Order: sequence, then structure tokens, then C-alpha cells
Amino acid sequence: MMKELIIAGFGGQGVMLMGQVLAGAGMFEGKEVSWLPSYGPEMRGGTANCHVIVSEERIGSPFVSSPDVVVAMNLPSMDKFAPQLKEGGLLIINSSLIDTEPERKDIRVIKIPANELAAEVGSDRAANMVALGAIIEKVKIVEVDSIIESLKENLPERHHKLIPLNEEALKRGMEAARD
Amino acid sequence: MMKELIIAGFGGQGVMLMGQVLAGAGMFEGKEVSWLPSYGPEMRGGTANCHVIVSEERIGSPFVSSPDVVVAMNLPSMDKFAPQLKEGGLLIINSSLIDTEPERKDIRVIKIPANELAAEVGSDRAANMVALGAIIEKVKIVEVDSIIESLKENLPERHHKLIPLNEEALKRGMEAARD
Amino acid sequence: MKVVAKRPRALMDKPTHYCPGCTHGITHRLVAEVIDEMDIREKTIGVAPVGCAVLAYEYFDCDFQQAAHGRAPAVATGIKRVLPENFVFTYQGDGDLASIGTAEIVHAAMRGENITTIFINNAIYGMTGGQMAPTTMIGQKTTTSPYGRDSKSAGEPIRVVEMLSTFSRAAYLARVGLFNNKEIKKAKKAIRKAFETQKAGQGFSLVELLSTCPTNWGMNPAEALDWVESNMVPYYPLGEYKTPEGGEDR
Amino acid sequence: MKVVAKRPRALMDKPTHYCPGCTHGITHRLVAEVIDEMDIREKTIGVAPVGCAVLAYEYFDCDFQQAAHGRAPAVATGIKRVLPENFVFTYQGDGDLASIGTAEIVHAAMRGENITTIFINNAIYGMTGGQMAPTTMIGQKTTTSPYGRDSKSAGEPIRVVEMLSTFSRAAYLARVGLFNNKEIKKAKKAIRKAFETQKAGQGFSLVELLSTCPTNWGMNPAEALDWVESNMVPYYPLGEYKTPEGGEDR
Amino acid sequence: MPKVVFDTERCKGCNLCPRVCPVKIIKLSDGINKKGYHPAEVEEMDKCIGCGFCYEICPDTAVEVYKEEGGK
Amino acid sequence: MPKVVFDTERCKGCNLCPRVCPVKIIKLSDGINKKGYHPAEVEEMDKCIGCGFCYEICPDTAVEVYKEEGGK
Amino acid sequence: MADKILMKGNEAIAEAGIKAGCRFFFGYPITPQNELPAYMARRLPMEDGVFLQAESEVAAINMVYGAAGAGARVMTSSSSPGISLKQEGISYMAGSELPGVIVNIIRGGPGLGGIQPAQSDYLQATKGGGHGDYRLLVLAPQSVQEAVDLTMEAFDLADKYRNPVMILGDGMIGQMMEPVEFPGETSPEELPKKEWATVGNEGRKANIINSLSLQAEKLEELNLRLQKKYKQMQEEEVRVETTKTEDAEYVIVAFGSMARIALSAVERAREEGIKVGLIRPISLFPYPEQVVGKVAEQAKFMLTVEMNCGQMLEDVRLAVNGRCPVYFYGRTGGVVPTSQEIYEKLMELVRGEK
Amino acid sequence: MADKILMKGNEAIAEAGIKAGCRFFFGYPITPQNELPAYMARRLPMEDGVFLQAESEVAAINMVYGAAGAGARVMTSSSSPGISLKQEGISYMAGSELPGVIVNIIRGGPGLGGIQPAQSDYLQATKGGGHGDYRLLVLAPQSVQEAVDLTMEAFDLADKYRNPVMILGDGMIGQMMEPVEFPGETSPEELPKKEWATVGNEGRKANIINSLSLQAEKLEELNLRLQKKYKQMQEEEVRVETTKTEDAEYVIVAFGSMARIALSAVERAREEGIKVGLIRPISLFPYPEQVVGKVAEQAKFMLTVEMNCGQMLEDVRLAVNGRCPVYFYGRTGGVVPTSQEIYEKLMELVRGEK
Ligand SMILES: Cc1ncc(C[n+]2csc(CCOP(=O)(O)OP(=O)(O)O)c2C)c(N)n1
Ligand SMILES: Cc1ncc(C[n+]2csc(CCOP(=O)(O)OP(=O)(O)O)c2C)c(N)n1
Ligand code: SF4
Ligand code: SF4
Ligand code: SF4
Ligand code: SF4
Ligand code: SF4
Ligand code: SF4
Ligand SMILES: [Mg+2]
Ligand SMILES: [Mg+2]
Repeated sequence: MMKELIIAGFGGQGVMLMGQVLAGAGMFEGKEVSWLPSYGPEMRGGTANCHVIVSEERIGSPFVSSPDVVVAMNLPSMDKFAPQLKEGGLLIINSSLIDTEPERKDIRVIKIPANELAAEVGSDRAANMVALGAIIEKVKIVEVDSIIESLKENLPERHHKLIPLNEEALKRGMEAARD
Repeated sequence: MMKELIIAGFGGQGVMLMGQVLAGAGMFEGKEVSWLPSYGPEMRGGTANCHVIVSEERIGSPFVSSPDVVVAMNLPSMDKFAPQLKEGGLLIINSSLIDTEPERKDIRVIKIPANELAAEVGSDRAANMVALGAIIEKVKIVEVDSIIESLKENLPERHHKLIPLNEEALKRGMEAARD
Repeated sequence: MKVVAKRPRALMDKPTHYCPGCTHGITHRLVAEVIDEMDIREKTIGVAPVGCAVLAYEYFDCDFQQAAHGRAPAVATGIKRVLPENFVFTYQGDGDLASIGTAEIVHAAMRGENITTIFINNAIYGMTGGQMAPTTMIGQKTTTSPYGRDSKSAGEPIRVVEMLSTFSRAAYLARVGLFNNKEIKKAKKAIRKAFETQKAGQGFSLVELLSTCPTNWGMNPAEALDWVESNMVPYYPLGEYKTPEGGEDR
Repeated sequence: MKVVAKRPRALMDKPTHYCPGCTHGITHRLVAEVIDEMDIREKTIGVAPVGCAVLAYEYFDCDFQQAAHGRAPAVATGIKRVLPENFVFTYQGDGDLASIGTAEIVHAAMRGENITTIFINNAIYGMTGGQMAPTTMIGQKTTTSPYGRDSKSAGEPIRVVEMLSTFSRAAYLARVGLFNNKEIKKAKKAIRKAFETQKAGQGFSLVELLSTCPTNWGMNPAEALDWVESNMVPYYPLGEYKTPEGGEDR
Repeated sequence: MPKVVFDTERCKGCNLCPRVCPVKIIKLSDGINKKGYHPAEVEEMDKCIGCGFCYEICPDTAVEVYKEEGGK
Repeated sequence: MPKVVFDTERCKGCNLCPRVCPVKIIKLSDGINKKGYHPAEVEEMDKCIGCGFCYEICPDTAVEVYKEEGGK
Repeated sequence: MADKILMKGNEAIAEAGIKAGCRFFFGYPITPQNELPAYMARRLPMEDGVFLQAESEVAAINMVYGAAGAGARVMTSSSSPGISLKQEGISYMAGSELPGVIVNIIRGGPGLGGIQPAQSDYLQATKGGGHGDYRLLVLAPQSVQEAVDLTMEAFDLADKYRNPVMILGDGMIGQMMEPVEFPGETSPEELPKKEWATVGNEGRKANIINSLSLQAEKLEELNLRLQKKYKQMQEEEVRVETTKTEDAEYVIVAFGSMARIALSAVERAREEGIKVGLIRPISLFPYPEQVVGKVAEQAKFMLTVEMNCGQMLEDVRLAVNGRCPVYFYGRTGGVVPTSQEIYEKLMELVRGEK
Repeated sequence: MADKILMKGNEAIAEAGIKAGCRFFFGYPITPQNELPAYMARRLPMEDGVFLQAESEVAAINMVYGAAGAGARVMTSSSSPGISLKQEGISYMAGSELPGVIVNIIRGGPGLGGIQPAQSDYLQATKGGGHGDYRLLVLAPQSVQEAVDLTMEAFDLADKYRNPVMILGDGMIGQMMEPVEFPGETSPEELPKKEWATVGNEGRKANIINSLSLQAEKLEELNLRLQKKYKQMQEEEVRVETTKTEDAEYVIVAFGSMARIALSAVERAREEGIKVGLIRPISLFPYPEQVVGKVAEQAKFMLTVEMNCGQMLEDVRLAVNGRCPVYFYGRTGGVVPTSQEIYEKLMELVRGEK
């Protein structure tokens, strides 16, 4: 099993962290993982994104050209990456910021109001964790416990107090994806 | 006919000019010529030298490794270049500054008291022209007229008044070499 | 109704890639206004640096050359020597001008190269994500001075205008700040003077603009302006350091 | 009979390649004397430039590195950071230091790199046969300023010590001349002070020595000394420009 | 009466113009533009004195300022 | 009495020491050394005051200066 | 042995340097390697080491020269344009026989180019971008783990040969995160002393670090000594990985991150019964000429795949020496070829062959 | 046509530049090319041109960049270490498609090396010492006259391809005097206007001189355009001279001043009835691959002779592609091989062959 994801959004939406936490979780489970960010000045203002692969086999290209999953946290990201999805691939849309419908009909789509759900648990900024919850619910590449473990590693000590909130956000995302 | 020369001496002795005048004279006569100087900081204090080739055929290497003629204006030059002479080659020694005998017995040697002869015509600095006279007398590669022509080209306008003196020095050198 | 203030002709009608609140945008506009006012757009050749302003050629509506990191003054020299009647300006950041390009700016100033340099001192490498610049303040944290700039190991910030003031052929040298409207007006005047110096053939001119990098300073744009005023201005005094006296040639 | 003056220990017993009357030789001896007097020969690492002094490592009896043209301050920085307890000095000509190596010397001074620079200003490129240096005097003829240095195109001579004086971490900066015995004595004192500055860990130190290049100036050695006094000193005023105040660290 | 026009798509919501407006009539909108910024907007245009400060500080030339022909 | 010793092979005949000798006892020799220079030499050694100026100006450390033990 | 941690290539290379006993880093910012100096700036002070941001790449490489000459393990990193600026210094290091590790995280060129991954500095790295007859030892990792391993090895090789070693990565290697572990640690004190280093000549003749010889014969001697080292490298330091080449009729040659992508294409073709193999040169100088040459004897063709316009291609052709056709597929400017593209190119050639 | 005059290579190259309409020179002193800038300093003011001694080689090449971008014919010269410093700028010029002529009068390397003649920057010149996929047009004269002819041609080629052209000489070419004549003269006014140059955008869209493309696909496009030019060069600009190759059993390959020395060895061997020929590549990029390859078909072996440790050797081997053995003879560090040495090496190989 090998899953290739592209996670994309505005600069401040925490999409890089999402990818890192996901890859870290895979690593805890002994899987092969890779994480490759977009980088450089184009990040400014534009979209940031990362390519994540979690796999049970050797990973060839860390560069994902036909993802199994695209997570679009904003509209430009959907416009840019939805066309790259594999046939039958999964598009996770942050419906809080995207009200356009994707054009492709050969893919699966789920809409998560990530910002709203995050606000409900107490912080607009946790929208990325909501989306991450949706990913692991739908794609089943890693366990939620691994995600939480990985989150601890990835957050600096001083932010560890936010972990419960993030856990909550994760769960909301999972629930929302289940519905 | 191809003649390869190395002309060497102290920095200030005008050996570079000697070579240039000789090459220039060859050029006036429609011959193939090349002139290659030693260069760089080793000139300072040490010996300066130039490689001159005058030829009726195409010139291969402008770098002279086994000269037909070596002109040694001082002792270090003789020590350095006499061993490189072809068998039977000609060594012209400035006997004003060199009182040592060359070691090799398989070469022809002529001694010219260049500084003294130059002083006689009025300038110690014309020792190089005396030696040049000796070269053309002995080697017969160019005519004396071509040398004078070439000298005009090679001396800056403001030094042209020195040409008669240099002509005189040349002749002295030729005479001395004839004896 | 009459438009009293709008995008100058010398700027393209194009959004920039600069971060919100970054003063690069203000400086672009000021330079463009001066070009418009002097009516020299079609005779001006800009030299874009390597730095956040690398894309300056996308925003100015005049001929431009993009220069290797730090070498804008050398590139400008090449252009100006070929086209002495044209206006040539470089637009350079503090990493570009005061670090890798030190030799080039010093020698352009020494030669009195008849060009104008717009020098953006934002105390950091913006483009590459916030490394220490030679102009970074003591104690300032950057990705390559994570414990704050330490004078013992990294030295004390370089004052470019003061350094260049030792050159007699550096004709116009001024430092301005962009932290409020009054200072922005002064900045524009200084830029104008610099271009006028070039026009009169008086030699090298440079305006240092104390600028911001909200993104890499980790501040919002307004805080950043305050930081310029309270932290940078005391170390980098504002004012005209050299003005050309006399005529055509000094 | 007692020897009161002879070749210092820190110089090898080897004739140099310098031209007759070239002041490089005097400066070598002065530096060597200071090294002897401070008894630091075995702790000293010299950095030889590209220039007539490229072979300095042949003449000093201490460890040496030969540096790429202009980069001696960077090389010295590398050495000193590894060996902070050793003495590190660079020996550089005006082409090396004030032209190609401008950025390196400026930044070593800015960082207050705890090294000593011996700066030979002979107003020309000696080694390469007499090209214009940034320190060449106005009107001076060289192979690359055959009509005399023209300030309009080639600028006005760079005053290195003045330029570096704008850096707070440049602790000791002095300019001396080698044109008579009195000044040679002063030169030695300045060199001593520079090494003492390094010893005390006070930061960057540099002594500029107004020197000669009889060969490329087309003068005899005595005329050359006179030329230093009459032509160079008025433009390059002698004296101590900066001295370290206070203790260990400023 | 003077007025200002904001180019909401070009505005990056940097919040500098509100700071310099002497009559404090500029604020950032709650909505976001295509690039995800909250653009500046003016609340009581009639209070605008046409000083141009907003134009002057705006890094993105997102402001145009108009005044009455020949007016003050 | 002080004295000076010149290393004639090392001397490059630059003519600087004669210029600085306060008692003018140094001049260049007519002969040349192996490198082709006219080396410096002292004519009236007894006039030497051991000031060391010649040593100090010599670019080639071709001079050694001696003085009486404990002498002036 | 520590657990695996997820690390960015740039940071992992930095940590590998520290683990190899490197305590001195001189560098200058440039994308896509900025995390490397930033990591050093954080970490080195903890180990009493020195991180110094030089005023330029030129200054940085010369600081490396000075520190290496003073006997330290030392490192610098940059990306393409910055590496070009270091060429004089690199030639000096080779000429003065100084060890040191230089990291090039290649980006698209030429000129200012772009910041996306590329392999277009292959020729510069392997054929001597600087002047004179010298060579670098060049190692090209394909993963973050291998970047760690090769970096640690690089310091030993640099010391062994007194020659600079280059780690040749690309934006992908530098920016991606993968799990890594560090195989041990060397402290600077454990390292053998360098008798030739300039540390003060107490009780011995002065040591000189130098590449100047005004006498041509002397300079030739230096060069012959260098050539001998390069020959020894060719004998002892070739590193190469072959996959499924034993029975391969078609062989892909690729290095660095390109090789792992190519391997996916190889696997796919194998699944379809096509006998394809992969040769992955790990040391680019010394080049695994013999391995490539040997495999060429049995191959119907070779396909070189690179993120450039065909640079290693020359070394492959030299190694093959006419024994089979050599084809090329590449993308450049920062475009990363997909395994799909490679697969298609391969199949097209296979069809042409049949 | 003027009479012949005796001129130093360096000065002749400078005058050739002026005769080709070059009025701008930016350089920095270095032996053994100092007579070139010195000549320009004297001559250019007479032609209302500009000679400027830059603060460094780095500055010089960037001044060349600026002047070339402003539409001028422009030139710089240096020698090995200085050329290394220019590598970033050269890559920028190629990436920004700027014409310009760069002279490298090679000296012994690596590092500071020496100042005697060498050919050890061949790989740097021909394979791209800078970063990225670019090429220079590289021309190697064997005599002062040819230096003149190729320099004049270089300016036309630079303009034709909007690409930098390198004249690759060595200390011997630069320092020696030979008789030369100048085949005509072009004044700058006669030259076609460069529509792309930055001279002020009066009445047109702004012109931009640039090599940056943040988008990989755009950067790839630039690279493909460059590759097309290089291909065109390979088709149109190969320059090569063959001597007695028609019936040659043994073939020497040599370029620049080395070739004229090698020719003496060839002539001597011919006198003794040995069928030897000489191939002299004049353009080193584009390399006369086809000529070498063709001759290889009939040759028993080839012998490459260079003043380095074997650099062009790679191009010869690539061209020969296994068709015959390729041997090498070289001296390095500034030592000039004599025709005697070459002859002996040749005869040794011939004997081995028989
Ligand atoms: C030779 C070279 N070195 C380094 C870089 C990477 N680089 C790009 S921009 C930059 C510095 C930018 O800082 P600054 O000049 O202060 O401009 P700012 O972005 O702050 O406006 C650097 C180091 C490069 N492109 N080329
Ligand atoms: C990169 C490089 N550029 C140029 C040179 C040639 N070069 C050797 S010495 C020198 C300048 C010497 O002048 P200066 O530094 O003033 O020292 P001086 O000889 O006058 O003492 C130059 C340009 C070089 N070796 N390396
Ligand atoms: S990174 Fe800094 S300097 Fe660059 S655009 Fe953003 S705020 Fe401005
Ligand atoms: S060339 Fe000048 S600086 Fe060099 S040794 Fe001779 S006199 Fe001294
Ligand atoms: S023009 Fe002046 S008053 Fe009007 S909105 Fe702008 S800042 Fe406020
Ligand atoms: S200053 Fe400009 S960009 Fe900033 S909020 Fe106001 S209009 Fe928008
Ligand atoms: S020591 Fe003084 S007095 Fe004696 S020779 Fe020397 S300079 Fe003259
Ligand atoms: S100063 Fe020294 S080198 Fe010069 S003449 Fe006197 S002893 Fe000789
Ligand atoms: Mg900056
Ligand atoms: Mg000098």
C-alpha cells in the first residue's frame, strides 16, 4: 500500500505541519514516509503545499505528480491540484473557504468546513488538524494515536498545551469525514 | 634554414629588445619569425631571456629547447643556457661581465666585450646592440639593413636620435665577431 | 473630480509579490514618481538585484537588467559607460549591497560612477527567509543568528552611508526612513536629489532607506514601522551625509 | 663586540626576490622584530597574499598559509576561529586589499575579527608589472592608466584606514610611512600596537604602510622614498586613527 | 469633496493606511478578497480630506485619491 | 668602537643606506656581486657611530651593527 | 543506535557533519539549502563550534581554506550560483591539498535560474569547474539517510586524500523529510592529528599551505602527485549500486534523487516482463566506469536519465565506449521527470529496439 | 590590407577586438595576459572607447554583462584563477543570452599555480565551469595571426548566437610575438542594431535582460532554447584543421599552441616514412566530433597531446567511441612538451603497435 498526498493552502494555514505530522505518524508505525514541501518565494501570498507519501514499500519519487489524495484548504489550491488527482482519487475540500464545485467527475470529493469546526473547538488556527482528521478517517494510512504522538514531536515544547485542543480538532475532522 | 636563439642577461641589459629587433628584421625580409619572452616576477633580479626563431619554413614550437645560438650577456645566463645548446651550436659570451670559461667543448664560442665596446661608441647601454652585431655577423640570418629598419620600428620616436649610436654599436659587434 | 494620487506611469499595472505591508512597495512607488516627475522613464535603465526585489523588472515600466547577487553596481557601470546619456539606477537590499556586494558598491562610489543606488536596509535577508544581514541589529534574532546577533562573533552593524562618505566622488549620500508619512516625503525628496545628481553628472548617488520586513521580523506591518523608528533610527541616523556642491564636475 | 642589530629570528636567512630598495623588505623585518620581541613566533600564523609578497612564507620562520588574491582576511578568519589562542596576521598589498579584497577586509573589520593586517600601500600593482591600484594617485601613470589616473573615470584614491574607521569593532587603525628612519621607527611601534591589540583580544587591527615600488614607479629607491613623502603623505595623512580603549572587550 | 478609491483585489490588508489616516475612516473589511486578504475600506467617505496619506503609505498602490477640480 | 658589517652578496645596491647614514661613510662599491649589484661598503669604519640607521632602512637585512660590550 | 527521526535533508546533512566531528561551518544563504546553515547556527554553539555567516560564498570558501589549513574538519554549503563563485577557492583547496566538505544543493540554472531541483551542475562538480588539473571527490545521495551516511564518510575521505569532497544533492534532497538514523559519532578530539597543519611551528620547521610554484617543473610535480591521488581514488573509492542488472537487456543509469524515481520505472517495466536494470553511480568522481562498461557488454542499450540536458551522459558514453547505444532522457530547469515519463521513454526505446 | 607587423599575442588580440568594433573593455590584471588590458588602456581612449580596470574579475564580468545588455560589443580577459572567479557571471551571460568575448590566457594550475603556459582549463571552458546547462563557444588559436582572426570572428559569433564566446589561449600565445595582419575593420556604427538591448524604452515595451524563471517550466523553455542554439553551433560552427590525415595510420590530436609543436613531430615522423597525421580542433566547443570520429575509422590509434593531464582526451574518446585506441601524452604545470618528446612518445606507440 502506498498513498501519495498533496496538501495545499494559503501560507498561514499550517499545511506544512499537517504533512509533517502525517509523515511522522507513518514513521512511528514503521512505514516508509517522505515529505516534500514547496519552497521559495512563491510561498509568499500564493499557495503553499507539501507532498506526502506513506507507504509499505520503498518510496520512489518523493515528488508526487498524480496524488491519491488532494487536500485543498483554499480555492487556488483546489484549482491547481485537483486536476492532478488520479482517477478515482480523493479530494478533500475546506468548504469554509471554498464554495466552488470541483469540475472533475471522476474523483471522490468530501467537503469539510474546517475553519468552522476548528472555531467550534476553540481556535480557528486548528483548521489544519480538522482536515488532517478527515484524511486519516478516509484514507486509513495511520492510526490516530500515531498522529497525536507525531504532533507532540512536531510541536515545540511551549505549544504542548495546545495538544488537547488539536486532538479535539482531529476528532471533529474524523467525524465530519465519516458523515 | 631555421635558426633558434636564446638571448639572456640581467633585467636591464636590453636582451628583450635585442630579440625583438632581430625578429623584426627577419620579418622585413619576409621570413617566418617568432619571439617568446620569459615573463613574470622571476625577471626581477634574475635573468631575463627571450627565444627567437628566424626561419624560411613554418615555425613549430616558438619555445626553444635546443637552441642553435645562445647569447649570454651575464654569467647566470651562461650557466643556465649553455647546457641547452645543440651540439656544435654557437655560444656568444659577453666577456665584459663573464670571465669564466664555458664547460662544454662540443660547441663554438665567441667572446665579445660588449660593455667595453659599447662604452667606446658612447653608451654602456648599447652593449645589447654590440651583441646583436655579433649575432648577425656569425649567424647570417638577416641583413644589417633590416636590423636598422627594425630598430626604428622598435624604438619609440623620442629615442630615434640614438639610432646612429646603435648602428655604430652594431658594427662594432660585427667587427669583433669577425676577428 | 481630479485624480490627485494614483499609480505613477513608471509602474506597471501589476500586483507585486511582496508580503503585505512590506516597504519595498512604497519605495518602488517613490522611485517611479521621481522618474515620472523628471520625465526620464524612456531614458532610464534599472538594475534589479538578487533579493526580494529581484522581480523589480516586472513592476517598473522601463528597461531593466537583472544582476547577479551583489553585482548591480558593476552591471550598472557597464550600462552607464555604454550609455552615458541615460539614467541608470540600481535597487539593492542590504544583503546584496552590504554583504556580498561590498566591493562593488565601494568601488562604484570610489569611481564616482554616475549612477544612482536605491539601498533597502531592512536589517535582514528577506528573500531567502530571514538570515542575518550585515545591517542586522545587535541582539536581533534571525535564522542564522538564532541567539541574537552577537557583536563579538558577528560584528556590529555596518553603516553604509557613513562608510561611503569617505569617498570624495560619492556626490550624494542620504539616509531616510519609511516609518511615517513625513519621512516618506523626505525619502522621495532624497531620491529625487539622487537622480538630479546623476542628471548633473556629479558622480555617485545613493539613498539608504530604512525599511521593513514584517514577514521575517515576525511582526505585523505597523509594528515593523515602529521598530524602524525606535530601534534602527537611533543606530542609523537619518539625514543627508553628502550633497554635491558646485557644478557639473567636482 | 655585541651585535646590536641583525636579522631577527623570525626571518629566515634567505635573500628575498624583492627589487633593490623595495620597502617590502623593510616591512618584513619590522614585523619579524615585533614577533621576536613579543616572543610569539611559534604561535604565529601568517597569511601571504597574492602580490609581490606572495612568497612571504619563504621569508618568515613561522607557519604560513598562502591565500587567494584578496581573500587573506577570510583565510585568516578561518584560521583564527579554529585557533583563537594563536596570532594570525595577513600581509596584503593595495591591489589585494583595497581592490579585489575590499569585501573581505571590510567585513573582517566589521566583525572585529581578532587578527592583524599589515597593509602595504605602494600605490600600484607591483607583482603584475605596474597597473593602477585603487590607491594610485591622481595623475599617476601606470600601465592601465597610461595617461595618468583620471578621477572622472577611475575615481579618487581610496583611503582604507579612513573607510575602516567607521567600524566600531576595528580596534586599532594606523597609517605610517617608510620614507625615513624616524617614520620607520613609528611604523614599528604601530605594528607592535596592532599585535598587542590582537593579544588583548580587542578586535581587528590594521597598519597601513605607505610603501614604494621603485621598479614600477620608474624611480630609484631614494627618489621613491621622497615621492612617498611629498606625494602620498599629503593625501594619506599619517597617524593613529583608532586605538583600543578599555580592556578585553569593547 | 475629496474621495479615495481602494482597489480591493490589489489590497493586501496590511493595515497601514488605517494607521495614517488623520480622520480614521479606513478599516479592514471582514470579507476576504481572492488572495485571502481582508481589504481596506472607507466607512464615512464624506469625512475624507484628500490628504493622500493612505496613498502615500500604501505599499501596493491600491489607493487612488480624488479631489474636486480646482478645489482645495 | 661601533662597526657595521655588510653582507655583500645579499646587498642589492639600492643605495638607501648611504642616504641615511648620518656620518656619510657608506657608498656603493664599484665592483659587482654575483647578482650583478654594486654592494654597499663603508669607507672609514672608525667614523661609524653605531646608530643603526643603515640596518633600519635596509630592505634586505644585509647589515649587522656591532657595538662595544656595555659601551656607549 | 538512536531511533529514527524525521528530518529535512539539509538539516540531516548538517547534523551528519557535526556527528563526523565537524565544528566549523562557513556559509552564505541561498535557496534551497538555507536550512543547513540555519541548523548549524543553532547547533554548533552547543558543541563549542563556530558558525559564521560569511560576507559571500567567495569569503566562505576561503574561510574553509583557512580553517582546513589550521587542521579542522570544516564544511560549507551552497547552491549552484554560489558554488560557481567558489570555484577559485575550490581549485586552491585542491592545489593546496586541503580537506573539506562542500555541499551543493543544486537548483535550476544557468544564471539566476530558479530554485527548483536540478542536476545541472554535474559537469562542474566532476570535471573541475575551477582552473587547473584537479578533481573533487563527488558523492551523490539519493535519500536523506544516504545524505547522512555519505556526509559522514565525506569527512573521512577528505582527510584520507587531503582533497575537498563535494556532496552533490538537489533541491529535493535538501528539502524533503525522511526518517533517518545516525550511525555513530566522532568527537574532534578522537581524530588523528594533522602534522601538516598550520597551528604554530613550536619545535618544528614551519608548515606552509600553498599552491604556488613559480617553477613549472615544481608545479608539474604537484600535479603528478595530485594525479596519483585521483588514480588511487579511482581504484579505492568507487561507489555504485546496481539493481537487476544481472540479466538486464536494457539499463537505465541515473544518480541522486533521479535514480530513485528511475527505479520506479524499472520496477514497473520488470512487472511487465521487460528485462531492465538500473545502475546508480553514488560516487560521480571517481566514476564507476568499469561497472558501467561491464554491463554495457550485455545491454542492448543504455538510457541515461538526468535532471539536466545530458551531463552524466558523457561519462556513461565514455564508460560504454561504443559497446552499446546510449540514449538520454532528461528534464531541466527544475522540472522533475516522473517515473511515468521515464517508463514511457524506456518503452519507446525498447519498441524501437525490437 | 596593411603590412605585417610584429605583435605580441596579447596586444594583437586587443587590437583585433578594436578592429571588430569593440569599444568597451573591462578587466583586471593577471599574468600572463597583462599586455592585453594595458594595450586597451592606451588604445581605447583614441577610439572614444572605454577601458576600465574593474575592482576584480567578478566585477569585470558583471560590467561586461551590463555593457553587453546595453548593446555594446564588449570584451574582457584574464587567466585561469581570474576565469574561475568569472564563472557565475559567465553562466549569467549564457542564461541571459548576452554576447561578449572572454579571453583566457591559461597558466599552470590548480590554485595559484604558476604563470607559465598551460591548457589545463579546457574542461572548464568547454563543459561549463559555471552552473547550469550552458555552453560557451570556445576558439583556440595556435598563432598570433590566428588569435587575431578568431578574435574578430568571435564578436560576430557572439552576436549571431547571443552567447558568450571564449578565446582560449595560453601563456605562449599571449606572450609571443609574431608577424600579423588585420583583415579589415568594422566600426561600431556599421553593426546591426540590437533590438533586445536595454537602451531606454522609447516607444516600445521595456526590454529585460534576465535569467530568472521561478517557474520550472519557463526555465526549462529557456534551456531548450539554449540547447537549440548549441545544436546549431554544432552544425554550423565547427572549425578544425587536418594535416596529412588522408592516409594516416596514426593520428595526433592537439589544439592551440600545442598543435604547432605537435606538427613538428608529425613532420619529422613523416620524413621517416611513418604515416602520421594531425587533427587540430580550432573550435573546442562545438567539438569537431565528426572529423575525429571519421579519421578514427582508419587510424590504428590516436594520440592526444596536451599541456595538461588529459582534458581534451575525453572529447577525443567520445568522438572516437571505441573505434581505435586513444593514447595521451601531456606535460603540465607550465612545462611545454617539446616536439622531440612528442615524437618519441609517438614512435614508442608505433613500435608497440607493430
Ligand atoms: C551568488 C548568490 N548567493 C546567494 C543567493 C541567494 N540570495 C537570494 S536573495 C539573497 C539576499 C537577500 O537579502 P537582501 O539583499 O537584504 O534583500 P531583501 O530580500 O531583504 O530585500 C540571497 C543571499 C543568490 N541568489 N546568489
Ligand atoms: C584572482 C586573481 N586575480 C589576479 C591575479 C594577479 N595578480 C597577482 S598579484 C596582483 C596584484 C598585486 O598588487 P598589490 O596587491 O598591490 O601587491 P604589490 O605587488 O604591489 O605588493 C594581481 C592582480 C591573481 N593571481 N589572482
Ligand atoms: S520577505 Fe520581507 S522584504 Fe521580502 S517581501 Fe516579504 S516582507 Fe518584504
Ligand atoms: S615590483 Fe615593486 S613592489 Fe614588487 S618587489 Fe619590485 S619594487 Fe617591490
Ligand atoms: S486621503 Fe487622507 S483622509 Fe482620505 S482616506 Fe486617505 S488618509 Fe484618510
Ligand atoms: S495600505 Fe494599501 S495594501 Fe495596506 S491595507 Fe491600505 S490599501 Fe490595503
Ligand atoms: S650604523 Fe649609523 S653611522 Fe654606522 S654606518 Fe650605519 S648608518 Fe652609518
Ligand atoms: S640598504 Fe641594504 S641593500 Fe641597500 S645598499 Fe644598503 S646594504 Fe645594500
Ligand atoms: Mg534585506
Ligand atoms: Mg601594491
